[in-house]
Amino acid sequence: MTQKVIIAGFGGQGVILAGKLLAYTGMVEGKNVSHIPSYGVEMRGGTANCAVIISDQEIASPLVVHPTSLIVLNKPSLLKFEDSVTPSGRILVNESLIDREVKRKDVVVLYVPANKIAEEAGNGRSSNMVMIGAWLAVTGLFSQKTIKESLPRVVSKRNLRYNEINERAIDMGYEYAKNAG
Amino acid sequence: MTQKVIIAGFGGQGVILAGKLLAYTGMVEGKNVSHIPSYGVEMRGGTANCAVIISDQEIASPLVVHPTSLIVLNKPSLLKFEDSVTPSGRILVNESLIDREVKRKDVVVLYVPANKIAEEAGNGRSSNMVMIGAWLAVTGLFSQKTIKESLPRVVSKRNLRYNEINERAIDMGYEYAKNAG
Amino acid sequence: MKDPERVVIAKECCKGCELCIDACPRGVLEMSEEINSSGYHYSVFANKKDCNSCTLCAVICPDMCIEVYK
Amino acid sequence: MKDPERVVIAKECCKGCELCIDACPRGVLEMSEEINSSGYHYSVFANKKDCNSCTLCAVICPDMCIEVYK
Amino acid sequence: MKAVYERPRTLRDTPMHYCPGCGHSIIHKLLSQSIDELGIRERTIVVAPVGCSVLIYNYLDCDGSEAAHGRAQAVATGLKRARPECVVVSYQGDGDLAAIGTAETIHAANRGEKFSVIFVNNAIYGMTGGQMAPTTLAGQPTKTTPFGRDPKEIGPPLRMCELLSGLEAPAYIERVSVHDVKNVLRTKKAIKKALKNQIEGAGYSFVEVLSMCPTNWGMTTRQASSWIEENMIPYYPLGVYKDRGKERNAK
Amino acid sequence: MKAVYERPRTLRDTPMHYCPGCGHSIIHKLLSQSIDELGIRERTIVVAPVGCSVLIYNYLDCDGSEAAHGRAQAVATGLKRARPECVVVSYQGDGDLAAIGTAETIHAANRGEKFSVIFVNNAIYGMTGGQMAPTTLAGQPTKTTPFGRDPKEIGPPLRMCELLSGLEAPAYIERVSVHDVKNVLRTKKAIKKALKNQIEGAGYSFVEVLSMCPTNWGMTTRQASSWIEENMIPYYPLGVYKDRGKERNAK
Amino acid sequence: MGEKVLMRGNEALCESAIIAGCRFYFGYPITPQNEVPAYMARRLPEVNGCFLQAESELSAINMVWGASVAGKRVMTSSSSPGISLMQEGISYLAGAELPAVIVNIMRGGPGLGSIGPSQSDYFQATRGGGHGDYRTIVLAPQSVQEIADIMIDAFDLADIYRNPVVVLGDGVIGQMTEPLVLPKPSTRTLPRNDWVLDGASGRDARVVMSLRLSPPGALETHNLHLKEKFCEMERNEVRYEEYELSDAQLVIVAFGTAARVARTCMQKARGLGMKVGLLRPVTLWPFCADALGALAEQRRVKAFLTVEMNLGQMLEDVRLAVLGRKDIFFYGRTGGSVPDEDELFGKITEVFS
Amino acid sequence: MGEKVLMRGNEALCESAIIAGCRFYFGYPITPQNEVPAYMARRLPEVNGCFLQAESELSAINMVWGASVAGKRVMTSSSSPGISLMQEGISYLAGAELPAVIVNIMRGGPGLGSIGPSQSDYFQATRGGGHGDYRTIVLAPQSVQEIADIMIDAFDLADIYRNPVVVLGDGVIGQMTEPLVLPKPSTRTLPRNDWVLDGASGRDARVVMSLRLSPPGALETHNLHLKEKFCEMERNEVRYEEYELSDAQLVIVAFGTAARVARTCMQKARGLGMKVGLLRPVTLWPFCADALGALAEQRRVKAFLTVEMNLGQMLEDVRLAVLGRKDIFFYGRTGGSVPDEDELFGKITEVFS
Ligand SMILES: Cc1ncc(C[n+]2csc(CCOP(=O)(O)OP(=O)(O)O)c2C)c(N)n1
Ligand SMILES: Cc1ncc(C[n+]2csc(CCOP(=O)(O)OP(=O)(O)O)c2C)c(N)n1
Ligand code: SF4
Ligand code: SF4
Ligand code: SF4
Ligand code: SF4
Ligand code: SF4
Ligand code: SF4
Ligand SMILES: [Mg+2]
Ligand SMILES: [Mg+2]
Repeated sequence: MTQKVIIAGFGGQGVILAGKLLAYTGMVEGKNVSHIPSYGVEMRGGTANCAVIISDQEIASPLVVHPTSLIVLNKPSLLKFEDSVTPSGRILVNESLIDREVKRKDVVVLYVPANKIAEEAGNGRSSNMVMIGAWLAVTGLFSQKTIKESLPRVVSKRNLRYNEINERAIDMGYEYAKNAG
Repeated sequence: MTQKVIIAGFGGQGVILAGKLLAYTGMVEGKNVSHIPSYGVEMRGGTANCAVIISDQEIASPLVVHPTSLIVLNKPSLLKFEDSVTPSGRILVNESLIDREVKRKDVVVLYVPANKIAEEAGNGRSSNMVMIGAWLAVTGLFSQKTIKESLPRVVSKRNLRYNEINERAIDMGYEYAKNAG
Repeated sequence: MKDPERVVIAKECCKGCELCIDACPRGVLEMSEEINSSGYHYSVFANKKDCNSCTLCAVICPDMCIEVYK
Repeated sequence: MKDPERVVIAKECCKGCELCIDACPRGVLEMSEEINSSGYHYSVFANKKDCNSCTLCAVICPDMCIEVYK
Repeated sequence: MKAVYERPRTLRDTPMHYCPGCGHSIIHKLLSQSIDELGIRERTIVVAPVGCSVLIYNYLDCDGSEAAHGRAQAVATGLKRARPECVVVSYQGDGDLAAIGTAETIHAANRGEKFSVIFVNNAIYGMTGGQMAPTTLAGQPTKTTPFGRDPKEIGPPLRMCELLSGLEAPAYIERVSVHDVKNVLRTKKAIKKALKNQIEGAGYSFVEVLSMCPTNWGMTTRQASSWIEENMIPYYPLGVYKDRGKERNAK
Repeated sequence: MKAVYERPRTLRDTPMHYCPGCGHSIIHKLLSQSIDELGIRERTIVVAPVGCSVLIYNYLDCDGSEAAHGRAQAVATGLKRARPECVVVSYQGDGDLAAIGTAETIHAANRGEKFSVIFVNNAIYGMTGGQMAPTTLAGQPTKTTPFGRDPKEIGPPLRMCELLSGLEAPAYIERVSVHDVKNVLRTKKAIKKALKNQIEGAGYSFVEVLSMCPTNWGMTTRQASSWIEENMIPYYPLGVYKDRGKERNAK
Repeated sequence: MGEKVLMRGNEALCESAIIAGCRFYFGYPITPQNEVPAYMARRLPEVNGCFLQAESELSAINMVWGASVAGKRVMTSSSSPGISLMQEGISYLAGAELPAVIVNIMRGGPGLGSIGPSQSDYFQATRGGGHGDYRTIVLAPQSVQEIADIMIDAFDLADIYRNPVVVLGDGVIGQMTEPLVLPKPSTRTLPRNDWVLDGASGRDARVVMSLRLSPPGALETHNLHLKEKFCEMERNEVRYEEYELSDAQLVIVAFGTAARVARTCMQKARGLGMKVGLLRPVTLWPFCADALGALAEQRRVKAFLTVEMNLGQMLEDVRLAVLGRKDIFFYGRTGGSVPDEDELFGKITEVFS
Repeated sequence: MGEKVLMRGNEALCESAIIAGCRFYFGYPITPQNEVPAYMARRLPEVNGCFLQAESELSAINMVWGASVAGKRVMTSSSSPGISLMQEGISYLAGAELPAVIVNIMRGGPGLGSIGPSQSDYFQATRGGGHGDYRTIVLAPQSVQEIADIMIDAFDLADIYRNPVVVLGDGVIGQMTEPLVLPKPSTRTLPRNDWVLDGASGRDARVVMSLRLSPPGALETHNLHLKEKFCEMERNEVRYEEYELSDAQLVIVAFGTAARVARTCMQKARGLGMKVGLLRPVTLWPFCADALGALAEQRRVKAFLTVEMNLGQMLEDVRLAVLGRKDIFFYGRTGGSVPDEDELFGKITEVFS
């Protein structure tokens, strides 16, 4: 098993954190993991993304050229990464902010109204967690439980107070995806 | 004909200038010339020296390892360079400041009371010119005339006023050497 | 022909900093409920009739989103 | 045993800067006619009887050539 | 109806990459307006710093030269001496001008180089993500002063206007702010004056602008604006520190 | 008879390479005496500059560290923070401290680093053969200002005491001179005080010493001494620019 | 073995430095290594160390001199342009034989370039970007675990040879998060610090300097002494890793992130029956020239392929090792771009066809 | 041919720069090149130029950027430690494609070292001591005449390739006085300066920079463009001189002052029947690898002897050119010492026996 995930969105959407959550959970589950944030050419106000690998094998290259899963939180990210997804891979689209359909026909697509769900969960900023929940549902890689246990280990102290909302967002994303699927 | 001259003394004794005078005169006379001041390890208060080559042939290495003539104005310089002189080369010693005899037996030595003669010429500081005059006398390489014509071309404007004294010092050094020889 | 607006705000250019809101001495401007395609709530020319085209909102707008007419 | 001098000047160490000459309030010191082995005229404890060991010559001597006794 | 507030000619119609409420954007606009009003766009050269405003030449429609971090005033010196007919503006952040570029700043000022400096003091390293700047306030937390800047350990914030006004050569030194409209208007005047000085050959002109960095201060724009008012201005008093033109006129 | 003036313990019995009448030699002696009198030879570390005094550690019998040109105060910062129990002295020329080392000087001073600086202002680059220093006087000819320093082109001489006393952190700033006996004695006091401050943990102490460079000024020692009196002191007034100890006591 | 933790390369190297006993850090912010000063600013005070943000990289490297001369373990870090500013200081440290660890998390150059990951300071690091005859040991980690382990080694090597040591990571290594087990402190016995400045109490005064003016030839003598040290490093400190070289016909040579991408491609190629191996230099200087030379001698080795995140810098060292005995191919990406698996695989196929 | 004058190397290079149209000089004093700023301070005002003593070498190289960006011919000079301080600036100039001439009159290193003559900045100059993928043309004169001639070339090359050019002389070249004929201004046609900043009047605004952030890959594209320029330089600008190579069995490779000492020894050896020749690189980068490679191919050539005033830096380039085909010997003096005729001659005899 080797999962290569790219999570991408605006600077403030918490994509790096979402990636770190996956990596941490993978580590706890005894997998090999790696996580690389984009920090390269992007400037303030541009897009941010990160590449996560979770694998049973040793990870040689930590760079992700062809993700098995792509999670996109805004439109520029979809445009940028759509073509790179491995055939029969997955694309999870935040349809709250992306008014465009995925063109690729050889991939599995799931549209999630992440911002809307996040607002319902209690904070519009937890759309990243909604997407993580949805991804869990479609891949079944980890349990909701382990990922929620990892959560407090990757968020900053200051943001621990949002823990409950984040957990709810994960659950609601999970449920949405299960029902949609 | 290849003359390799090292002129050495204290910092203030004008050895660099003396070397430049030789080089300039050599150039005017159609020779190939080179001049390298020591500027290396010496510090203030240390010794200064320069290496001059005057030759009919093209000058490959401008560095002088074995001078054909050594002109020393103070004692440390004699100690430093005595051994390097080429066999049957010449050593000209400023005996006003050097109370030591040349040990080498295979070289031609001339002792010149340069400071004393310089005082007589009108300025104790022209001992360098006295030595140049003496060197001219023993090598016969240039005429007193050409060297005196070169003089104003190598001294700084500020020091042009000493021209007459310098010329006199050259003449007196020349005479001294002629008579001594 | 309808009279053009005194204040024209480029919605897509607005970053929602709210400096214009504070700068307007007449409380004309308000923040939108919606977000623009960059994800920002944006400034809206709301209480139009109170505007006297004093330009202060435009003066402070960091992103040159506001043009004022008189 | 002759009384040692009040001022002892290390001739070979002197660089002939003449600062001590100017520093002495009693005109005790003078420059030599001769030069030392470094080629400098050097300071000489000349008018010895006028010296009161005030140390000022030594205080200014850059090269620590002067020792003063009292 | 006629437009009474429009984009200045010199400010390109391009979205800027700055964060919401960033002072740089306002200052770019004021600089552009000043250039327009003085009619010098065609002979202005902006020396761009390393810092958040490293892309200033994407926004200003006039010639621009990069400078290595801290070296903007060395570059401006070479440039102005080579092209005295041009109007040279060195635009720098507080890290750029007051940390790594300290020597270049002091010496350009002391030589009285005949260019204009716009010094954006946002009390932080914006571009690199919020480290301490020489101008970071006492107690202010940053990435490299996580417990707040401790003046006992690393000294108090550096006041550049005060420091430079000890020098003879500078013609004009003023500190302004862009945290509210009133001050934005004053800043505009100061920048314009700095350029005008240069056109008239008056010599080194230095405008320090207190500027918001909401992102790295961890504040909303509004909080940032109040923070300047309540914390920065008391330590960095606004006003003219030096004006040789005034002195000259007074005499 | 008993010796009333002898070589201080810390000053090695070695001939110094300095030119006749060079101020460095006098200052070395005063520093040695101060170290002796305070009994700190065994815990003093002198940071040697690049400049004519680059060999100071040949003359002072205490620990010594080289520093790259201009970086003495950065070295001293690292050293003092690593060895707070030692007495660290940064000994620097005017080229070293006020040109290439400007940033290091301003920032060490502003941080209030707890070491002592001896700043030898001889208005010239001695070691490299007489080029303009930041402190070269207006009109003074040097190798790189052959027609005399022109303040209109390259600014007036930089006054470091004045500049630094604008900063909050420094504990003590004084300017003295070694051009005659009276002033040599005052210089001794100032140097000793700078060291004493450090022992007491008072913070950054800075002593500027006006010093002769007869060789590169093209003067006899006597002329050099008068030149300090008549030309340097009027521009570089002697005296205490800052003394936090005094302030503290006064309060 | 200790507990696995998840850390970013830039933070792991800090924690490891602290384990190695480093208590002094002087540095200046620059992307992509800003996590280093941030981490040190938080952690060093907790261990009674001293973090100081210098006014510039120039000051930082000279503060490093100051703490080093005091006998303390000290480090700095920066990225390419900042490291260029330290070249004078590094040359001074080498000249004065002062230990120090300098971390360069490389970005794209020349000039301001970009902040993308890069390996284009290879020449600067391995040839001495500063003036004069000197070398620095250069360690090139490929993972978060390795950058942590390497820091322990780096401080030891600096002390053993009294020479600056450069840890050369590309931006990916610094920014990447991976699980690691934090290393244990070293147990090596180190040479006595009989040169440290702490006041001439009960001993003769000491001087630490790089200037050698007298007697004449003093600097040459010193340089020859340094040279001997460098030769010793060449004899003792070459480190590299081999992957599937026993039957390789094509030998890839790559370090850092490039080596990891190369390994993925190697595996893929092996899957298709191409006999590809990888030699990964861990020390870039001293370089594993002997190992490469021995491979070049083997009949079965047909060619070498150097992979770098630059325009071909290590390539020169590979050429010097192979000395014309076999073909050498090159695949490089530059300016902040990373090697592309597909492209590199294409290159391998090409070589085999 | 003009009149012969007697000048010091440091002064001849200045006068020649002025003949080449250089009107801007920014620099900072350092031995052994202090005659350069002193000369420029006197002469530039006479030709309406601008001499400015910078507050440091760092400022100097960035002032050079300022005048260069303005389209003026500009130079700086320094010696080894000062050149190390300029590495960031040189990398920036190369990245932004700005012409400039940088003179390095080398002294002994590392660190403060000594002020004796040296060639130990060879690596720094030829490999790019700064960060990133870039090169500078490096010209190495051997005499006062040649340093004067080379300055004319240097300014042209800088303009043609829009790249910094380094003139690398050792302390002897700078300090030596020899007769020379001052060169004539160049008559080459140079590319149009369509990038110069002089105000956006009647044209679009221009920007000169080394930063390339967007689009993604912009820096890589730029670096590949630079690489093409560097390849062009390698094709067109290799300069070297041959001495008695037609029948040589031993080929000495040496530049600058070392080459002159080598020539004396070569003559002496020839006098005794040893077939010695000399190849003297004038450009150190691009390096005359082809010429050396061709010699290595010749059966009669038995060996090479590299002579340098360092511990063996050009030696690497010789090895890269010879690629193991022939033995390579080395004779070097370092730390401010010059090659000794007797020693070198001994070495030659040794090789022949
Ligand atoms: C030599 C060098 N060191 C460090 C950096 C990284 N760097 C870029 S901008 C910057 C400071 C930014 O702060 P400031 O000058 O205050 O500008 P701001 O972003 O706050 O406007 C730093 C440290 C660099 N580019 N070059
Ligand atoms: C980086 C660098 N630049 C330049 C020099 C050359 N240099 C040595 S000392 C010195 C200045 C000397 O002047 P100052 O600091 O005033 O000391 P002084 O000799 O007058 O006492 C210079 C420029 C150097 N050693 N290193
Ligand atoms: S123009 Fe004046 S009144 Fe109108 S919205 Fe703007 S600030 Fe308010
Ligand atoms: S000031 Fe400008 S950017 Fe800010 S909210 Fe108002 S319109 Fe939007
Ligand atoms: S001790 Fe005083 S009185 Fe005696 S010589 Fe010296 S200065 Fe003059
Ligand atoms: S002060 Fe000292 S060096 Fe100067 S003349 Fe007097 S004794 Fe000699
Ligand atoms: S980080 Fe700060 S200075 Fe930079 S763009 Fe954002 S608000 Fe402005
Ligand atoms: S050159 Fe000047 S500073 Fe240097 S030793 Fe001589 S007098 Fe002193
Ligand atoms: Mg800032
Ligand atoms: Mg000085």
